[in-house]
Amino acid sequence: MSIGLGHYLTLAAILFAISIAGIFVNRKNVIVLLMCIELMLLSVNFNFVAFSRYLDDLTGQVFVFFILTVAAAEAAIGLAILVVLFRNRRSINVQELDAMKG
Amino acid sequence: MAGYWLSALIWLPVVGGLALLFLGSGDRTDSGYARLGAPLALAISIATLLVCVPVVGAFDGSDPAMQFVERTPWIGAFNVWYYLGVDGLSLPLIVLTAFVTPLVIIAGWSVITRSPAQYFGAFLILEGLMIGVFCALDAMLFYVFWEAMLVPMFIIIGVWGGTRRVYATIKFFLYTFLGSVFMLVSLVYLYLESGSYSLLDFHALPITATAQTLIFLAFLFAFAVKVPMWPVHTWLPDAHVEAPTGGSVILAAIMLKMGGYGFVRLSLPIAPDASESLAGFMIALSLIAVVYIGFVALVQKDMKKLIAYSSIAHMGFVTLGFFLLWPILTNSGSTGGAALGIGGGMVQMVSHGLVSGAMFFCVGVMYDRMHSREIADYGGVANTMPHFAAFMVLFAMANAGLPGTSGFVGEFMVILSAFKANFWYAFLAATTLILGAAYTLWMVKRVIFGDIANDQVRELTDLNGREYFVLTVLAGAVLLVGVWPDPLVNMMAASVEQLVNQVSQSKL
Amino acid sequence: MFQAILFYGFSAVMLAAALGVIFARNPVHSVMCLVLAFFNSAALWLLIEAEFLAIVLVLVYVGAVMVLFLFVVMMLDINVEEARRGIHRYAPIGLGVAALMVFELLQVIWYRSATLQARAASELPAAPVSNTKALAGVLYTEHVYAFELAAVVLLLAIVAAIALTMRRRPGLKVQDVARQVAVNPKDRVRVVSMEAEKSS
Amino acid sequence: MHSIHLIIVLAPLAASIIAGLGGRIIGRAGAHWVTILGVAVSAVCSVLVLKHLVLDGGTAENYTLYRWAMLDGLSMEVGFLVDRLSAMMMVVVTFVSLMVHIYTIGYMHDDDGYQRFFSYISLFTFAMLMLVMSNNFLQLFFGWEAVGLVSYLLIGFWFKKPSAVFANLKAFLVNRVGDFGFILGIAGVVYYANTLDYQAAFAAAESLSSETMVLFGSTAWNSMTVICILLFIGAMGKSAQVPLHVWLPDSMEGPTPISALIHAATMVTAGIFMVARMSPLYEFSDAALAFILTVGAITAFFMGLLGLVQHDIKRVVAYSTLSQLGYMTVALGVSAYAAGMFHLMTHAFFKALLFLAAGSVIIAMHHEQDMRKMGGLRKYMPITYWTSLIGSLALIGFPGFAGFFSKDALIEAVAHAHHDHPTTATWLAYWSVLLGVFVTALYSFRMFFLVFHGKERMDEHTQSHLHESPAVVWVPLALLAIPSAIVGWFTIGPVLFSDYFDGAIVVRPDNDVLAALGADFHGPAGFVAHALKTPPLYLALAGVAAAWFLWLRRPDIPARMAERLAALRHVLEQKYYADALYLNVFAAGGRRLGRGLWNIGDRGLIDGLLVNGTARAVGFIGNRVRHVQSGYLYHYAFAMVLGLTAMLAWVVWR
Amino acid sequence: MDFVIPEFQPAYPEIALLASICVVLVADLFVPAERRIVTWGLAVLSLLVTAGFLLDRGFDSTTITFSGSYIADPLGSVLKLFAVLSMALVLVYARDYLREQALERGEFYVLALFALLGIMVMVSAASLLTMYMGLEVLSLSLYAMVAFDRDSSVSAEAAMKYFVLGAIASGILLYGISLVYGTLGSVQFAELAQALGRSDGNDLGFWFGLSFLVAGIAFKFGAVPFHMWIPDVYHGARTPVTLLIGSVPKIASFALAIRVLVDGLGDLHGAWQSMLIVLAVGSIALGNLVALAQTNLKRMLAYSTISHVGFILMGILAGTNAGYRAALFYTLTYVLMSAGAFAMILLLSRRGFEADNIDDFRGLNRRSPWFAAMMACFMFGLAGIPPWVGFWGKLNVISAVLNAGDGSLYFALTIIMVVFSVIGAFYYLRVLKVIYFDAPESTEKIAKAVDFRWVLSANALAVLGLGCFPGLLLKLCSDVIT
Repeated sequence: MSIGLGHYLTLAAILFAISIAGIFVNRKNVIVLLMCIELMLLSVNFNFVAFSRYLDDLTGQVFVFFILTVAAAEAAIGLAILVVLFRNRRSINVQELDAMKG
Repeated sequence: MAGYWLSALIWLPVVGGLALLFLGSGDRTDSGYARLGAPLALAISIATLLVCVPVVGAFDGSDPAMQFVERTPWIGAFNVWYYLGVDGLSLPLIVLTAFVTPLVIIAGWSVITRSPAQYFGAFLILEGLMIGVFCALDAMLFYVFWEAMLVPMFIIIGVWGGTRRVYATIKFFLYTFLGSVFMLVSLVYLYLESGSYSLLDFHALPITATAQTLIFLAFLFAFAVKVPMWPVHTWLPDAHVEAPTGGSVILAAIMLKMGGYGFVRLSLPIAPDASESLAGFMIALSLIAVVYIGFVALVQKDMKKLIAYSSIAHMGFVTLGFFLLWPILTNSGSTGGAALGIGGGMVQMVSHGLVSGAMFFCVGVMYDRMHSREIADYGGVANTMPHFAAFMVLFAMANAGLPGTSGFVGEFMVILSAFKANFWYAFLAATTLILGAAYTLWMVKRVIFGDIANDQVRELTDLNGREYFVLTVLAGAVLLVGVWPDPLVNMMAASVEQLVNQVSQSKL
Repeated sequence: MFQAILFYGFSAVMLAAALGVIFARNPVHSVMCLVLAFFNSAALWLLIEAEFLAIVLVLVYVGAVMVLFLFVVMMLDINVEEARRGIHRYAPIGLGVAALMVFELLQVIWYRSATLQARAASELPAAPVSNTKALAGVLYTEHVYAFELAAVVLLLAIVAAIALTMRRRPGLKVQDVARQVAVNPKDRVRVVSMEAEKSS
Repeated sequence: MHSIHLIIVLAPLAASIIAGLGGRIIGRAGAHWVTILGVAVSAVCSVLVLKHLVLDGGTAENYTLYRWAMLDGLSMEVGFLVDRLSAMMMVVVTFVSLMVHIYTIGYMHDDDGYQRFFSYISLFTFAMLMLVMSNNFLQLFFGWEAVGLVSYLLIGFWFKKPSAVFANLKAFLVNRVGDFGFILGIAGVVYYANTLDYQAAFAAAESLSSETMVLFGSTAWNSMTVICILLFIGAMGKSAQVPLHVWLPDSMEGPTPISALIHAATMVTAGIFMVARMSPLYEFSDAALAFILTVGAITAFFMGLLGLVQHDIKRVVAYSTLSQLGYMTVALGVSAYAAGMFHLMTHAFFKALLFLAAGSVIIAMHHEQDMRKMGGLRKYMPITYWTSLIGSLALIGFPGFAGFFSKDALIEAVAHAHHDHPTTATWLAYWSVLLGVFVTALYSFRMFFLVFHGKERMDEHTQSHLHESPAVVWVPLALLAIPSAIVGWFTIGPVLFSDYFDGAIVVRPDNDVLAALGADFHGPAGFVAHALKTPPLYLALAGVAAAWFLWLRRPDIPARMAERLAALRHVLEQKYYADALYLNVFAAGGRRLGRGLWNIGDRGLIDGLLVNGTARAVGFIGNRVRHVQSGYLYHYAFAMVLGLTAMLAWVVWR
Repeated sequence: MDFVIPEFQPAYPEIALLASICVVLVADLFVPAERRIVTWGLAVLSLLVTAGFLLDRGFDSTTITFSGSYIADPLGSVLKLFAVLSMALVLVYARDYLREQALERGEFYVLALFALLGIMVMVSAASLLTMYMGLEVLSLSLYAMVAFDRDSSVSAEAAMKYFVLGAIASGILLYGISLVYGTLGSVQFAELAQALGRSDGNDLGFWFGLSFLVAGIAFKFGAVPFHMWIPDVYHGARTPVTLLIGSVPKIASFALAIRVLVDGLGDLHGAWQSMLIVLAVGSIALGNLVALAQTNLKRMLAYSTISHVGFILMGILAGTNAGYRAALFYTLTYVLMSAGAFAMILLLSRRGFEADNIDDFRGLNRRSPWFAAMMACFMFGLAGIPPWVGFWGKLNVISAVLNAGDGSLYFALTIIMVVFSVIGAFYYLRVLKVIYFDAPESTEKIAKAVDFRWVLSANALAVLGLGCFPGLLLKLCSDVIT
């Protein structure tokens, strides 16, 4: 039994699903949401790397490279927003983020 | 006759009205320029009326074709043209519009104290847009005018209206808007089929039976709301009741006519086969309007509401007349008498424009003094306002369709035509003789006659010069059309007869 | 075979770590789990011969981003018990949707897409000798535009993060060396001549 | 002649406009002068026209004045048909109108609405002339409705009186019910003949009589019958035939001059005139004639009975008018159109006279109209007394007086018709008109005796002011008394038994009862002599005698009879419950229906459920849906993921 | 390596903009707080420069450069020009407000320019990679701008929501890109189209990738059910930011949809059309229905955005040139109207007072008939009443959808569109009701800078003028969509 593209894709799919589940299972802590997003990007990266290798085309890996860059920037901004939020509310509880609704 | 006469008729009031808006939203009592609203508006509207004169003079009533045609490309991407023209079906309504607007302005002269410049500006814009509807030969142009007109009316009712004005004006707007969007879909469909938005091209376009039915129903919804036909009439009483006098007058006198005009300009010639198959349905609705609404009008306690309901009943005659063609064909095998129905409907529209406008104006005269529209608050007005009472009785009689007044002409023609279609159509239509008299005169009895009912009535003062003028002019028109409708009928006869020919040809 | 064992081993750990991220009670544990997941995925990438990215993942991600996370978690000092209560109530829905999604994805990956199946059936092509060199070859040529954009993104992130978080507190006392240096003694000391006290 | 016709019509109109619009400027005297002048001009011209036609052998004129409208091949015009029929009507109308104008000067002397009143009655004259001179259905209808309008205005002349404004509304509406049928009849004519012109329509009558139309189910109706009955419904409204009679008694709320002019002499006879005018059509429908006959018979007899229980002097005359209109209708029903027209003419004179006399009494009594408070007025008002006597004698058909000739001829015609073609309708008509003679005499002289003879039952104050009315009042009485007395002598022959109406009235030979009577006619004197051999004269005398006995000699008997026959009296006092029926069933029912339709249909179903219901539903949905936006991040994410999953699911299981 | 130096000239606008951003960024450091107008001026100048380069390039040629990752075509030029123009509007509108609310920091302008850069990159993207990078540049600047008021708790909340959902959406988008890349072997639109043409279009792999992509695009647009961020973000962000988010990025969304769905995956039209139908119908229905229930103007406009997005999607899903043209026209005019509507809120706002409740517009007509009329222009425009330009947008879309095919499906879609337009008209009317029918609560005169007033007036008159003479813009739209 050899490991092929399908296995990597499956792995990425499961990871993607876990990250998605994490987003709405978690109702208390915004920071975990950010981590779930990182997980999601990781799963995407898995896809790209696997495809890139099996297509024998470097674009996928380049893409991953940029995704990593963007993810870093995103994390920075996300955390900055988180800090602003915390400063204003003294809380990062997701359930308390309901000043606006309807 | 070449030239830009129709453009002048449309744009003179529109541009003038827009200019009036620049006088600001000040009150009549303020020192600002807003006071100038009324005189300027009157000047513009009279100028518009004057423009009508050469148009009517040069109009050739024996020629059913479009006259004074103007055609310039407007939106190339859609093949939309700025395409205007009049024939016998539209010219009377244009003249009516130009005729009524100055009266409305005079009527509001000193009554409108809040933001008069805007009020009169809105009326002028409305006038231009309404004339535009009657002139437009391009479907998109037609639709633009049709819809744009809602805006000033919305504002007029909403700003200068009565206590429930917001409900009424939004109901008015949405009701009519809902009606017309379906028409829009139909127009687009026709464009896609014919590659042009010209109404005349639409007339010539062959369409399948199913498509015709759908188109007809879409048009029906738009026009039925505007006319209004039972059962989509309920916006009208509310709108009338809440609108300021001028608004009610314009609404009744002209805006309702657009629905009727829509039927003859669009529904019938574009979808004749659908009209044929649905004629029975249309006639049924019209007769319901005449009878059902007649009874409803009988029990109204609010004068404006009563007149509004009577408008619906009268407009029932219009739609009845328009759809008699097919039962007549079935009954007698020829179209003889159909033109009488359509022509009668057209005349009825003009007449109703004058009569209901005058009735609303009468109510306005009383409302300005008493600030009540309730019949119960009046009684014995004839004692303190004898001249007014005379006018009121005259218009009430016209409303009841008395021969010699304009109210009779159309009803008579339609009843004659209806008899050719079916005895019972005529029978039900003729009940308006009784019902119309009953509700109108009963109101007159309770309002005008009797002894002075209360101190407020005792304090009433008779007509002032301005009111006198307006009522006299209207009375003159009502009597003129009643005694000698020939010029009016002559103006439209050729077009009506051509319409009958056109519509009796199947498009399948 | 060995590859398979490694694959399954790393995968299992990675997925477990991923679940840990979601379900851990303490955010610090979550971050740690995430780091673990990243390490394992780096290993998996190595397995598929994408060395450069594997290294970058560890260096950049674990080294920088995760530390940032950890820093924020520590800084905000969240009440752990409070923060994680009630999570299990929603787990079934979340996992249900996740399972549905996985099922749908697997349908495609394994059964329903001819293209993917063809790809999966093919052998893993031989990797270039130096993955890093190959990447470098395209990164600065073919993808120079994206590369510049990446720079823009980073600049933007800096600007944004500073704009959001840097603030001068009104009460804060800051040394201004230049002004300290430029102080003129005359401005600071005022010599007041006073009448000497007279003794009576 | 055309300009004379135009003058006849326009003179009263112009006068009316001047008096109406310029009333304040020309003042009270100005108003009555201008209108009287207008009507006088009109009357003189009418006489000239009549003379031209009858004596100078002029021919009937039929021409179009102007085109009203033209559409779809149907020319709608305004024009005049002046033949002997219309000329006779013109003379009657303008003459009575002139009398009433003069009379009004006195009667309305103290009224605020003096100018208005003159304007109205002149306008009425105009409208009535338009009606009778019309040569087409359109103009006929115009006149028809216009006289209705003026009648409405005049009944409600004293608009402060609630009863007056009630009565005028009632009159207008009941007339409208008639007009409803009338306009349908006109539409029927247009349908079959495609013309509005009399001559063209009459020309088509023959072919039309074979057409049928289906109204209910599958029964085919003769079109002519339908049209004729429809037209006659119009006449029933205008001429107050049962069951559309209810407005006429109430119309007495108006000032007395107009009761004389409109509600006795002219307008109410328009229906009779119309049927006579349409005789070329009616002759083709026996069913319609039978219908007319029945209606007329019922009206003639039963309305007369009501006159017996009235106490209001004007109402007695009004019921008498109803009854006499029934007589005329009966004449029409037996195709004795000329007899109907003849009675119309004589009736116009003597009934106008009676009304004006009643008005004179009313003036004297200070607007007290209850006969129970009168009595013995003979000595105070000799002229009124004698003219009233003439009028009453004419009414009951005392030999020699105008009414005698017309009524007797009429009864003879009915008898003849019954004899020739006996049917239930003719039987009913015959006995109605015969017994009606007795009833007529009874109520007429009941009134006469109660007013002018017997005890003086008025109060002191009134009594002390009793005196004869001024000249403007009694002169018209006298002038009307003359034709009431004598006009029959020299008109019966030409009008009934010669070819006076040739061409204007058409009678099929086998219907022509008058022709049969004419065979036995040997001058007016012979007619009087013949009357001595027939029952009507004795019935009339019996009626007078009974009236004398019951109300002068033994006034206690009527009172006792009233107690004995309480049920009958009640029915009569309630006017056969017709008013109650109309008020409670039609008027109230209509309102109830209207309220029901409005509340349930308009406000409930359409507005409540459909319009506002839709709006409310949309608003409700909007408010519900907005709560999906819970504010919670995980819900938002969940929605996105659900959307994504759904799309994927669609792709997989497509 | 057979690498050739790419042609930079087509990308001059972007390059110029980036250079100016750097200038502004640095210059801002030396501008004292009270002279922040200098930064503003520089930002506007940058826009002018960018616009200059755009105009210089013209609208009639297509070039692909940077190894297939950048495309300069007429459509792109038009979109970019409009983006620059509307960004200029945003800057003009925002300035006074920021100053009044003590929010005027140079970063605002820098971030706005960054957002514009992102939009321009997206518009010119010829590959999914470029598209993604542009998207992130745009999104990241927007996240930061939403949180720009650091002392506002709602802003922070909105930013957090926006950020998390946006990140999820880009994750989803990326997953889709990866699947497309994996199945079709490229990320460049041209190559994708070629690869699709060669292969069997029914492969579930493409379809899956497509689903993820559509989800990502839908999020960017704010189509149901990916719309949840819109109301909260519009509501929570400070009004200038809402103004920005509510207007210019729609151009980017449109570009995203056209480039990806049409240029790249046009052959999968059948697949994405079905998805878009659901999204579009859902958006139109939900947007209009929920907007009815709003009392906050920003929130109401947010829901109205959702419904307008439905219309744009309707145009796209027609799958014909007429449809794309309609969507383009709709987008451009929507941006214009939406910017104006938000600017009206700014107009009425004062220090410490945010006029974002519908009731804050009470009696505006009495205070300033001119600006009441301007607001009426925007409202009628958005409601789609002729002769305002919104009508032509709707007409275009309806026409395109009706012409897209013969099926009763398209007919049903048109009916849905028109019926919900009517429902939608209600809430616009409600605003007008407040403006015209109600009495004013304050009679305070409207004090805003002259340029603000002139630009706002011009904006409103453009809405009216374009409605009266839509021919030119329509022609432009049909010229650039081929």
